Amino acid sequence: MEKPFAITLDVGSSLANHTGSWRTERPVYVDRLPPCNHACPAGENIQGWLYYAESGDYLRAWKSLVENNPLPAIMGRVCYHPCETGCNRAQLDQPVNIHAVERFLGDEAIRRGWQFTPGTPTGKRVLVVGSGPSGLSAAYQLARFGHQVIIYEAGPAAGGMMRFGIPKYRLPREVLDAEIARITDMGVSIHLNTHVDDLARVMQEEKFDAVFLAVGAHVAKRAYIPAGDAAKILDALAVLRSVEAGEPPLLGRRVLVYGGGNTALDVARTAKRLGATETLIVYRRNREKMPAHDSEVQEALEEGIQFKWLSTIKKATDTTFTVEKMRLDEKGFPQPTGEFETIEGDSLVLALGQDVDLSFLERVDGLEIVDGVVKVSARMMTGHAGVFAGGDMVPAERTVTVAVGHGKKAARNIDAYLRSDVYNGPTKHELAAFDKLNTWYYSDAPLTVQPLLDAARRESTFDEVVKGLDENNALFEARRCLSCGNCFECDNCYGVCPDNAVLKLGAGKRFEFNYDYCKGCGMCAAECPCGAIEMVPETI
Amino acid sequence: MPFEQIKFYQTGTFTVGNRLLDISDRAVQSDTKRSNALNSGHRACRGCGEALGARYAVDAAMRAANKNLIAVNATGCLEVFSTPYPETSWQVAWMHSLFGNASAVAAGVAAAMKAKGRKEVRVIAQGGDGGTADIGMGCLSGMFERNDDVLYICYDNEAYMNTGVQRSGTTPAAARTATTPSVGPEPGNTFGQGKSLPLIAMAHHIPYVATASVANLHDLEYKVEKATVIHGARYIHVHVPCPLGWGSEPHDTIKVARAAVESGLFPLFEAEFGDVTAHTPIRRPQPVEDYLKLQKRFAHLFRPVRDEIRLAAIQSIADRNIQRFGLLEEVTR
Amino acid sequence: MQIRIHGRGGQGVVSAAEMLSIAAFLEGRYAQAFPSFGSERMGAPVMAFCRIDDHPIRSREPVMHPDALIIQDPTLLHQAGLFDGLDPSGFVLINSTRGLKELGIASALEHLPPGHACAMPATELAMRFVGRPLPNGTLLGGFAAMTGTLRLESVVAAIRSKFPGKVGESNVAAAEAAYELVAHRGALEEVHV
Amino acid sequence: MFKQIEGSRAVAETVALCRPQVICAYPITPQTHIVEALGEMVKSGELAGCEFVNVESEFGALSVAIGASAAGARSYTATASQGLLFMAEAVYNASGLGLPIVMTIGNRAIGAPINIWNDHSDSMSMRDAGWIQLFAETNQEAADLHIQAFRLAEELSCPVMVCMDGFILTHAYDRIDLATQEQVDGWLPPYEPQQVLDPADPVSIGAMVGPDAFAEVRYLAHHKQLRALERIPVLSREFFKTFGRNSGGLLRTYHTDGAETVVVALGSVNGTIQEAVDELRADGVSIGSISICSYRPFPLADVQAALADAKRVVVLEKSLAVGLGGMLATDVQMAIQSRQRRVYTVIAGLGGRAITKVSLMDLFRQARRDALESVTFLDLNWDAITRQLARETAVRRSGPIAENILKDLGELSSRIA
Repeated sequence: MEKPFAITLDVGSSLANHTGSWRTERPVYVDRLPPCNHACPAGENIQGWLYYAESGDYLRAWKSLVENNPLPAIMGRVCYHPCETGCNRAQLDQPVNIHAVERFLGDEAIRRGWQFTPGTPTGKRVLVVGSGPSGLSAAYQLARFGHQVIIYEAGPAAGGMMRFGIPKYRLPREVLDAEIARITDMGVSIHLNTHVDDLARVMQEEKFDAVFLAVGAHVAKRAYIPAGDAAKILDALAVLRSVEAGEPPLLGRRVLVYGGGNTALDVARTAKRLGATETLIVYRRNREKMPAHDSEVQEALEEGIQFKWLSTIKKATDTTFTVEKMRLDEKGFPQPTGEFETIEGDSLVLALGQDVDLSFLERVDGLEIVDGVVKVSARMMTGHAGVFAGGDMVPAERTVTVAVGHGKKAARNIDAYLRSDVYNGPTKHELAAFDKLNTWYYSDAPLTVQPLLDAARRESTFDEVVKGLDENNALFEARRCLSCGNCFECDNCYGVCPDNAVLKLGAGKRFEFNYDYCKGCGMCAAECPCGAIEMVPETI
Repeated sequence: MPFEQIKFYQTGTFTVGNRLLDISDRAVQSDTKRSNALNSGHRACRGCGEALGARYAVDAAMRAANKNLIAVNATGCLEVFSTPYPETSWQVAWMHSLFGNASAVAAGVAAAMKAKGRKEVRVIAQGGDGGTADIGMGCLSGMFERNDDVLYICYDNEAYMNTGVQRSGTTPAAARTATTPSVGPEPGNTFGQGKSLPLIAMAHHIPYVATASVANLHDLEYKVEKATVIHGARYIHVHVPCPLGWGSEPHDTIKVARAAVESGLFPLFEAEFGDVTAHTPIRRPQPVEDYLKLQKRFAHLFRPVRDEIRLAAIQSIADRNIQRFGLLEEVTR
Repeated sequence: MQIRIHGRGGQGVVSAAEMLSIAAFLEGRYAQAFPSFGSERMGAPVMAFCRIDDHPIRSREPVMHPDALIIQDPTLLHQAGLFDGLDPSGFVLINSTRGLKELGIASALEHLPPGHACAMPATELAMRFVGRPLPNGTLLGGFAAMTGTLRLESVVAAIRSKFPGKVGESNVAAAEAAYELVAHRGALEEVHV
Repeated sequence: MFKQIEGSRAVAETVALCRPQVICAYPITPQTHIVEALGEMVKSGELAGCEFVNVESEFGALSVAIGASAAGARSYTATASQGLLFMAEAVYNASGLGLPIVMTIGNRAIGAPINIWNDHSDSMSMRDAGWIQLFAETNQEAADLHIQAFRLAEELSCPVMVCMDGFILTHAYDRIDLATQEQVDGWLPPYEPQQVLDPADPVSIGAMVGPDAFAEVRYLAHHKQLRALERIPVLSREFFKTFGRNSGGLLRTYHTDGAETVVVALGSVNGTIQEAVDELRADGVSIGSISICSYRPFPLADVQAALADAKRVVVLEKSLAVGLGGMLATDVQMAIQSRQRRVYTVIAGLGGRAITKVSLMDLFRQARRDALESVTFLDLNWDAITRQLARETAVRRSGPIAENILKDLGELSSRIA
């Protein structure tokens, strides 16, 4: 029967009314740079691998992670995770426990024996000097490009500072060995106890197309302390190295450590484990000014390490040390006060930082040294074409993570250099700051604290202090990620549009706006939890 | 929570959808197969809360009724912007009769379905606060009292918006409307006790009464789906901000609705046979000022001078709701 | 034949008219019964009408010129217009325990043919048979006896159709008793129980 | 099958035979007996497959019927007087949406002063609402018209009001020939809606229509009633074939051929008019009458034809167009505007005032002498009016009119007319 005129209408007819013409602003999907990625010295795409980890796809998460860093199990342990300092979630409850998830993925990879695959051979030969984090990172990246990589390592074992600077209880050696092995399994060859005394000659004789220098900084800085002959004064690196070599030095019951860096803490905690009953760290400034990472200070305190702030050591005898009190001036520099006191101690370990041994570079022309470190360009290349450098031997913060970042960056530039090309990284997106987020949609989920080894066992053994996460809480941690600045397909825009003007393209394909009907109310942008939609004015 | 709380699934927990959830557990609105009962091309204002509420509610009802749904609409914005000849935005069997009789018309539809033995068909009636709380009150009360098999959904934007923002029975205290201008010694709406439709509905001891808000989709969908399959008279009162009438930013519609819920001014609860059986806890408590400041209709409470007395009075209304419905108490089930 | 019944609300005046029409219908005649549509307050003066004819009845006016009056309540006797339009050869049946002479309405009745006026204690009979002061059914029995326009069986059937069951039967009994009384009344045209 | 029953009961039983699926009830005198009876039949199961909804108001009653009808159910309700006014908004809506609802009106006056008795003011107030309005002359016709109403309504998708005089018909016991279920089932097909709310085939009913199409929608409503003018006589004839009774149709004439004076009226008063006509004709007066059954649509052509021989027309109306006179008279004027004929409007029977044969005959005699005012009020108590008017000119606050007049007249209820 014919429907009544006008009062009865067929469904769907309103599609003829294109309300998009009302619009003065249009929503557009954007990608913003998450603060974790922004803060990572190794340039990891943290949010990227967390995305896979959230769904329990650890292999893909790991593969994504090692794009930028071949040492997740190590990094998850020794990195001081600036990513977590930058994490927006910190402003909501606590930052995502990124390093713990990274460590979980690294350990998972070792457990399951996941491997790297080298690139198709290019026929180019690259020399890497030093098998520390930056050397290994560079070697790995270069191997992925298909270049043949040879590492010359002066020491008896690969790993550099990771092995000789960082104690076992922070980085178990089986973990270190496993991740180095995975790199050598790619075809990277490491020549141990191979000291490069004349780089120019080696390059010429062994026909390397490029070199990456990553010898690190191993020469302990010294301070002049008038001391009697019997006074026992050692340097931190020597102590740690001999412990690693299995010949721990005799430090006595009362050990003083002089310095405020991470090495000072490492050596102090090592001394404790070697049987010292009293370990005292003497530092010329206060705790706030201490360069060592807070978590380490915290753990040290738990282990009974004592601190003497605002103090410098002036004089040493065999059992006593004279200390002068300091005060900080308005600029925060320590100034002598003239007040002295005497502390009893059996030995003093100096942890005042390290210098780079640059002797082997003397005959490399064009290479420039400034303040005891090698000057490099933005592309990590030294003044000598084809010679690149990174890690502790170039001007930068000296951490494993920075080193890994250098290695990656250098490798990409070396690869470009070998193709007589120039490497240009992707342009960075605008930072996804906290104010770009709509955090109501994130449920409350406080961070999971990693279990710690109980203090008693810490004093006697070198067992790993910080334990890992099991799968459940690793998954939980991964899911605490806010996905700042990048669509994670939560369907909010799709759901909150009063005009059904958002098209859902299907899993992984994100969304599109249907500008025929979008009135530009901006609700999608306002309600996007992660700030991945921007309203831009229409040109009228 | 009154609705089956999704266990911790990262950012998706309170968002519309969640890639980590099984499709069947996802929100109706996240489903590409949702009905879009109120489709594109309607003439609602930018950021219309009622359009959003209707989309949410009717799509949820459509899923619960397995698409066997008939919707009756009272006169008002929703009806006018959705069905101006020659175009309709509805993709559901839909009918509009008059301003005050949606509940009665729906009761008639339900009676017809019963007489024809069409048990599978579910009937909803929808209207604004004017058509529900004021002119439609008689028919609504009759429908409740007879326990007709109808789900009535009121989209409350707290004034007669279609006619140009005049005061309705649900206009909140102190709010400015065209008929309660912000002038004189008592600017805005008179400071009365207001008219709580949900409580009036509960007084009929009908099987189900609930409040919902466009600010909490999961809660709203849960309630509508639950109500759709219950037999007898049911009532759901949905809070829907109106950018035009409230003087809020179109993009803030959900933000405003959320502030109403989180401040306690619009409590989310369920009642069965006259007794409150559940409430949706406040997640991120906010003072009422956060809500009021987003809306020009309350501007006179802040300018030229802060009206401390009224602000305190409004806060006390919220506090009373919080205490009355235990809105800060987590739900353990 | 046109009948007008006077009584008070609650005395079954309207039912009486309806039963008359049913009785006539049962005798194959055309009949029409309707009330005076007064608001149905207890105790208020009420009228009901009945027309009986051998042809279809078209008129819808109230009965202006009754051929018979049934007065269910003697307290109405002196009300203005009670006897208006009564046919000179019409009938008057009054519910009263007193004799016609004692009712003081001789002037209204003197023109009527002999035997066309009768007073009977319908309420008393009703009390006896029905147990309630509802004289209508009883009066119909008397009416049938007095006028002969309807057969007692028809009236009885009408009462039964209007009031099925016990109430009907008791009314039937009362009507039959009334019929007997009126049929065998003395020359005084009064009925004493 | 013949029965001696009350008009309301006859209507109720006939409506039941039409197998309604939804019945809405709200009490108002004098329609109440109809829905009471139907309610009983639904409860007892005698009327199966039907929902009986006790609503909270007349507005609700028709609204429920609107929903039910739109959902494809045969729907029925009944009301009167104030009730019809209270549902007025829905009355227009039902016709605007083209929903074939059938509604009985137990015609009754409209207050104030409140008055429960019969006249036509209620139906007249809704004459332009787009409903078909059929007036019953007898209870037999009242019953029969409902069967025709359902069929007409559903054929045209247009609601129908069956108007029967309150009390005079609704409360009168008459000899009624009731149809049988077989007859009705054979004559009235099941409801086949023009539009229906069906989830399987969704449509939007009740769109907002602007200036661009509203006039067309209204014209189509008018056109629908013009089609009804053709269908009503046809259905009446078909009805006769099946049921053997003459009921309905547009109008019925009584001795109009060659009659100089012709009386036109609606509803039950026609019976008394015919009685008067007979007596006058016996006295040699040339008079006849027309009973109009279909007031909306108004049968202009048929009225004109029926009045072809008339020299004068007396339109007897049970309603008053205050400030004008008669509504029916205006329509009759329109029917015969081409010819110069006197049309007298007589307002009678307002608020239950009895219309007696005596008054009518006197009235018609005056008409024959053309001694009538163009608007005449039958049996008006001029003394009471003059006294009240005098009071009003004397005192500003002369008190409520109705009470004053009652004082003048004394207690009325025991009076006959």
